[in-house]
Amino acid sequence: MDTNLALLLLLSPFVGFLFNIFFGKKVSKGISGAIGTLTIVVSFLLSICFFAQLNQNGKPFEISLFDWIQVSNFKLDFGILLDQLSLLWLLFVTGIGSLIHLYSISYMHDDENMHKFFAYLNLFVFFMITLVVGNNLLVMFIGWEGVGLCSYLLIGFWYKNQPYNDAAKKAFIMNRIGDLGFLIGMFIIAALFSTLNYAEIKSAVASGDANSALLGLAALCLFIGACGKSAQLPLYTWLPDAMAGPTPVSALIHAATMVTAGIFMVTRMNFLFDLTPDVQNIIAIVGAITALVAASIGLLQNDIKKVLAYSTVSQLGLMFLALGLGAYTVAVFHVITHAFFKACLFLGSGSVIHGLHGEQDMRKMGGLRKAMPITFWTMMISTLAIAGIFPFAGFWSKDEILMVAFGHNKALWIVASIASIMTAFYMFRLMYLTFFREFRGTEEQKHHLHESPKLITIPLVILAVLAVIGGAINLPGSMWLNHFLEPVLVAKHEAHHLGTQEFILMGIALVGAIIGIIWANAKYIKQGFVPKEDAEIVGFSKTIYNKYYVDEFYTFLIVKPLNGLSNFFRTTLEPALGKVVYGFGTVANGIGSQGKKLQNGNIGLYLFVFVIGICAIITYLFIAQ
Amino acid sequence: MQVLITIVSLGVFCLLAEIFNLRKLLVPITVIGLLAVLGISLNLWSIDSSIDTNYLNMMATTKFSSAFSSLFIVLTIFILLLSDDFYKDIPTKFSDFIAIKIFLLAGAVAMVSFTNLAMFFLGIEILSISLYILAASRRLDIKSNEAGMKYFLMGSFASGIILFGICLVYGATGYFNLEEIYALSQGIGLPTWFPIGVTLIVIGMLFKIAAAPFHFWAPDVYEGSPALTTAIMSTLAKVVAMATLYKLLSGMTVALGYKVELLIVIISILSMTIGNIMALRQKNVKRMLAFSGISHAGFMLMALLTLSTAASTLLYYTTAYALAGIAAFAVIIMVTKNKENENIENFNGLGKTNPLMAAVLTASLLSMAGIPIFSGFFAKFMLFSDTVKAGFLIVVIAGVINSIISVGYYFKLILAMYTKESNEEKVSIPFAYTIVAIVAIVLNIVIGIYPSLLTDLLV
Amino acid sequence: MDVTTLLILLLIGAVATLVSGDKLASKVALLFSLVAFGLSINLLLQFNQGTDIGFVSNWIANPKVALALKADGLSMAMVLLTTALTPLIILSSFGNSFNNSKNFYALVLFMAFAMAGTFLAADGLLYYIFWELALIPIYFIALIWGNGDVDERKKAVVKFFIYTLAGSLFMLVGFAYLYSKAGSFLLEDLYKLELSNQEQFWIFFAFFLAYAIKIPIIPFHTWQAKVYQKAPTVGTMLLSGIMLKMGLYSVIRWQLPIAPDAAKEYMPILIGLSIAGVIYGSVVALRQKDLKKLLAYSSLAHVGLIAAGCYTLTADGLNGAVYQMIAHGFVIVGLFFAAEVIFRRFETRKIDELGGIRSQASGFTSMFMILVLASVALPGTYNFVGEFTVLYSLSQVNIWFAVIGGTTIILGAYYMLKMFQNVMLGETNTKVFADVTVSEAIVFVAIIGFLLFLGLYPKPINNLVNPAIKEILAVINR
Amino acid sequence: MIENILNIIGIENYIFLTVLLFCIGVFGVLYRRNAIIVFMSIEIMLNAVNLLFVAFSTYHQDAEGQVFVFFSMAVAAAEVAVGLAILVSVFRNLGSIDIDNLKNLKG
Amino acid sequence: MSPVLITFYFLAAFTLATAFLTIYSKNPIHSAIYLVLCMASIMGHYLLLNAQFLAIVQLIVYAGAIMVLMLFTIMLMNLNKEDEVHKPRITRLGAIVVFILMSVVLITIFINSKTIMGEYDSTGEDFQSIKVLGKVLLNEYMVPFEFASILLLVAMIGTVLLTKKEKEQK
Repeated sequence: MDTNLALLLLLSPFVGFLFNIFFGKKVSKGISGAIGTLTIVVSFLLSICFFAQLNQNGKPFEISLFDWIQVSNFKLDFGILLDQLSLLWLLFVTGIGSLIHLYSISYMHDDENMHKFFAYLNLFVFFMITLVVGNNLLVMFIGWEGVGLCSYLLIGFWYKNQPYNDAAKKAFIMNRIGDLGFLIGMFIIAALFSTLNYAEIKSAVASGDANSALLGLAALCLFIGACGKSAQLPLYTWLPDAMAGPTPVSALIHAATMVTAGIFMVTRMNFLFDLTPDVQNIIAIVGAITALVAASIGLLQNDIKKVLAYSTVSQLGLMFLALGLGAYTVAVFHVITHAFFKACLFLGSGSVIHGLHGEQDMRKMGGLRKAMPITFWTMMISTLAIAGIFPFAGFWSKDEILMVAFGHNKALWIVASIASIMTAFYMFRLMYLTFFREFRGTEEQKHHLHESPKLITIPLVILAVLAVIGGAINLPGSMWLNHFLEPVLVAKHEAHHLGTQEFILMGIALVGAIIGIIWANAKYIKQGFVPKEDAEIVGFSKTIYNKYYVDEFYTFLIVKPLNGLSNFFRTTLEPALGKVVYGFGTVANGIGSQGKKLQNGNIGLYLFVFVIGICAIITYLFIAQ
Repeated sequence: MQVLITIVSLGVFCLLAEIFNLRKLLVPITVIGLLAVLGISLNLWSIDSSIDTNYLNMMATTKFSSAFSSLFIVLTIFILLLSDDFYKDIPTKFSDFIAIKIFLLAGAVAMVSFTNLAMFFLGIEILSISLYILAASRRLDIKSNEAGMKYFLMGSFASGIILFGICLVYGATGYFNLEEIYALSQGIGLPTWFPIGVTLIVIGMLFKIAAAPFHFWAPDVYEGSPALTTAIMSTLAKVVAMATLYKLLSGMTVALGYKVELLIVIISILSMTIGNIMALRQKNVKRMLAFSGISHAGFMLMALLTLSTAASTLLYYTTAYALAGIAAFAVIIMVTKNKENENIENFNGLGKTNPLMAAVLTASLLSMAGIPIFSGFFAKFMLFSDTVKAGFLIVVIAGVINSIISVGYYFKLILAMYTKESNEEKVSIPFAYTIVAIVAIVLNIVIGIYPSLLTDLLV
Repeated sequence: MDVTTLLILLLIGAVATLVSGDKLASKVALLFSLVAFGLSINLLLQFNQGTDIGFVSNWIANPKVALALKADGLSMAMVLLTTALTPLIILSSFGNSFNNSKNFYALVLFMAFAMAGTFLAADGLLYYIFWELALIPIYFIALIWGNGDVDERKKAVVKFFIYTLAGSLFMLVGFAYLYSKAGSFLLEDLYKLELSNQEQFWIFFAFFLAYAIKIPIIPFHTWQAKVYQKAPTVGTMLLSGIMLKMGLYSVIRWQLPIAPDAAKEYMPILIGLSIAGVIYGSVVALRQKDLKKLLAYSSLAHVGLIAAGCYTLTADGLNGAVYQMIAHGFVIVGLFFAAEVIFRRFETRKIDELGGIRSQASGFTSMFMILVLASVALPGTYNFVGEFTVLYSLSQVNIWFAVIGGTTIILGAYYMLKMFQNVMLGETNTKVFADVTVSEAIVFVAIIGFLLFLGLYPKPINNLVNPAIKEILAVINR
Repeated sequence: MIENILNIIGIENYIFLTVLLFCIGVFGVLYRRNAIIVFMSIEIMLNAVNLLFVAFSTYHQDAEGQVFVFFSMAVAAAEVAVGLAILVSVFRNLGSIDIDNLKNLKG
Repeated sequence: MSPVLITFYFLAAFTLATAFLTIYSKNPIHSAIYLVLCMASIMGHYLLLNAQFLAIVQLIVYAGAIMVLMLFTIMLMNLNKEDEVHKPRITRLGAIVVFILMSVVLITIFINSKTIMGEYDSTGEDFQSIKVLGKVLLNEYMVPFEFASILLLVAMIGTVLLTKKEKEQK
């Protein structure tokens, strides 16, 4: 029975996908959306069932569906593993997924290809579930690539716009760079342990006779994979571009779920990373730097979704920081809270964009507070959460990260703290520019300003509520999450005792956040500053505004040379190689042409050669020794 | 011997037929006659290597001679079938042409069944003189004259060389009889005259098969001669000369020395290369096939490297080559019948105007290029295989490279047929051409599919 | 019933098509190819039951050549690939009309015959004959029914023919040499040969020339792009879908087992060359302007990887190579068909001139998309299974081979998606693009269905191929 | 009993004579462009060989050599007949028997 | 030096000289006459070797038939002029070089080849009288003898074929 339920859990979104792709066009948009949403809700409900079951008996549920890939030293089956970690993920993926589907019914209602949108979205959830529930790395990889595909499809959903398509392509390719790392990591693990099954790897690692250098390499490769998916340095540039997709997509894929796959993977493989401290250090450093860099870029962005995107990158950086420090539960905790408030923020921004008929530039917003109160308040709550204001969810999770960082390395803590302050600043900058002061858009837009429909606001409210109370799952006192995840983690993460130091750190974090807010308040409310037009930005701001020219740098360093090389190969080397082959023919033909001159029709010459030939042969045979 | 007599009487009959005005029936009758001869030849199969004492040690019917004679007869039948239409516009000389061709066959048969060098010499002279005549036979055509003249001058020069060679062999051994010579050649103490003589004979034969550097006549003569004569030269004459060369060498020497083998290697490679490379730039199809023939001569020379065992391979190669050549020439004659020259442009669009003939020509060219399932492939392969076994890898590699080059010009013709647009109307083809072309190519393919038909004959 | 039935059927099919007349030709050919497919399935069932469906009979006494047809798992897999793709390829051409279509379809069936023969032959010379025979039909198909400027086409096709022939003739010399050693062409006798290192080197090299040109491995690939571009799509499909696999199959069946020591000795060079092909093909494909040429270079990259897998001499490498051959066979046929579908409607293959098709033909877009994704080895498609196994085998040899070879998944994604974007996406095209017709859809659906099914459940092929590879490996490591 | 004449002259002398004569014939073929002189040169070559045949016949005290000369003469006669026929038709068409003018076929 | 030897040397010198003059003379008629003399001297050699039959045949066939035919042709073509243009000097030089080369090569190998010096057998049997020759020719060599007739027949047909005018069919 459980098997069937598990299959239903997995396949329900897929059914939705099939329905929408084949029949979506024939049924009304409402039905299409409803089916898309319902199938996710089914999965969500089933996830709850399994969750409850697990809570009851504490036994992970694992089944093998069928044999899949088989190589010389091991055989992989297509198996499902429902343990604490995967169920946690399932819950918030399907939960938030359901909300966002719901939201999308209204949000995408005007789009002619809405059924496709739902199809892709369902497909995404399907792959995300696959990623999460697989019992081995390869099944995870299916989901991993699958969500990448859906991300590609959804970013480029408005396919008539080529820049959007470029963004989609970029996302896919950068993900693929990471995927190669993932693959290589898998290869090394497979070579070392002859298996890719989590449980088997875990026991093999535990036996501890593996080559540690290779193990480190494997961990590093896996981390590269995570970098790609979770948009860490240096592979993060696709995520801001991915905002080209419809806003629900940004919320679901590029904020709440898919980008956390890297964290899921690292957590899944925690037993591996625990053995490779060097890699952990790298993860921590990369995470910290990513957090800082992304946050700093976020300071000056004017596109409302871009700000959120950089904020996402930055938050993911913090999560990786935690992972690198071995605090897996903390990272997971932040993933969950982040999912709540970031989804809410994105959906809110979607609501704003919806209200402004597609306007995304914050310079052309302002004063929406009155026109869109629900949106405003839910976003405000989420902003407070992300800024780390007590007692919202983000406060607890982020604070945990800072505490862990402090415990390990002060420098990391400082970096993380600065990133947090910046976060508070730019989030409030966003809020101020969008909702406060007077409207800066066109008259016509102003005329049409309105609160979004119920289907949009309900998910917002739910998420906002979660953003408030989400921290409860791992309050410093109860540490429910810590206990819940204990079975899947090898190294026990010590729960913080709430001592003086902890309270001081909390205080510092809170103060930092407030400083950020005050700074933003001073600049955008008090001074009434509105960001300048693109052309007027100069100096270092310009560098930041242009994202440190990282994209340009990549273009210069990789894309350009690659294209140059391609052109060189195509226009020079290929013909040259071809000519070499033709060369044989040309030479033969050339000799032939010369030979034609020798064959000049003169009998005298022919006889001459004849006689010479005779002399030569006779000389050779009878005179020469 | 019966074969020879029957052939000769058939030739005389042709001459008489003219008197009785049997021109119309001439070809059918001679063809039937030749089929009968073929029957006799095959009937003699059982008689093996026993010298026919009735005929005074002059001729011997061996498997070798019977097999090759039969091949020559078949080729002649094809040629005769083509003659009917080819000489339509000169009916008064028709029977002469037929007679000459039959005598030519007689010479050819003598060349592969001789046991006395006198028969060999007379045979080769009959063959050559017939060919001189046929080459020059289009008396108002200056090209034909020139071809005849060139062929005659160089041919008789080569005859002189052969004669000198025979003389030296005689001087060394005191015999013209092959058996005796062979017996003597095994002992020691023969004067150096003997190898010199053999060398000179071989050189003369190399001229006949148009091996480099004695090949210069071939392209000019092939081009200038009437197409049917070219067909004879490139198929029958070449095959005859090659078989004879093989017979001579294997009949007069026990084993070739290292130096001789090296020489054969050089000549073989030289012939292949010159033939193929020169063929690349030719516009005239006959000329192209002449060069192709030179290269094939080079290939066939490989057989001399495995002298003792190569008879069946050589039979196979010559058959494959000759059948393909006949099929090709049947089409070439048909296509260029009313044209001024035989340039490749004349073949443009043949694939559309006459797909069947185009297919036949394609098949025969593919066979010559050595593409499987056509017998040309097995022919080359067996040669390669034998030669590799004998340790002459270098020739084989040269042969392979040359096969590759050869595809270049064979395909020029195929391309012309299938990719160029024809600029003329569809013409009706005389039945004989179609029959000859198809039968020849079918035979070619049949022996390609069942090589054992031939390869087991001379084991 | 044994495998000769299949070959004879295909041959009869070719003849029947030839005599059926231009109007019926395509249908007759399709019928025969379908029957052949059914027959091969039947053969597969028999084979799985353990029936011996091979065939051995003497053919030529001197040189000793036998009509030996062997059907092990590897051969069966390749034959199935051939017989499965042939009907699809024939069906795919229903949207085109050819002059002299009876000749055209007869040649297609004849080629299928020759290729199936190549995969089945267990006698060196027989194998070689089939190998060469396969070349002739494609030569004429490309030459006569090809597209583009006649002179350029001629040049390309002749170059292709001469080039491949050149390579294979060296193989023939190799066989001649082997024959002189073994006294037989039978596979098992050749496997038994104990060759010295030097002999192995030369044999290996001679075979390598043939296969490297056919596969093609750089720098022997120069014929490929032009021919793919100029040949009619059916020809391109036959070439890329099946004929290239002849080369790869031959590496596994003939080259490696006969000269294993040479293969071991030069393994890094061989793998390096193959992988260089992966990178090179991908990089060249990046900036291609012609759709078919781009696919040609993508094919170059993919077969490079397969070849690398073969040369690892590991079970995974060989198995993966076979999986990938099958997967690539299907996907490349599908992709070329997509290019043809576009060409039928827009009369162009220039990527610059295309675009905006998606909004007009969603069905076609989806199918094309799936094929593109399969081509970049998205998990869930069979290509992933193949690529994963091959890359895994490479990682066993040297992790850097896997890393460099693995860039194919990045570069592949890059050029394929770029192509897809430029061809399909963007503002709606001004020209009308009708969605796929039924026959076109059948082809796509069959291919996609096959790839997805095996992608999730590759076991049938595994079970078929693995034992055969195991045997071959045993010979290699003798 | 008649003494073998070769005991006086020596077979090698005949050989040298023949070789020289043969070479003169070859020389003539190469040297002259008048076709009829070329024919004559070829006749000289054949005659040289005939002489050697006879010498060898004496050397071996064997009649066959002389019989062969007989055939050789027949061949020579036939060749000359055909050759002259060809020559005549060339002359009719070309108005010259200069072999260097026969250059239509080349390349 | 025996008279026989002197005769031989004289004849040899005469043969070579006339042969050379045949080639060297500018006038074809002169050439022909020198050639006749050359043939005659070879007949002398035959006589010296006691090959009487051949000597007669030589005279009849060569001097009588072949040379007359040639002379006839020369007359027919009105070639009795010294109008032949010389070949280019390089060709002539080449011819001379080849001549020398070939002579040297051939003579060298024949000097090298160990000829049987000294006593030559003399069986004393009659081996070259007309009677014996006739027997050999018509017994052992009967087949080639007949075959030679085919050769002559072919030559005959051929000559007719080459020179006879075709009736215009058109």
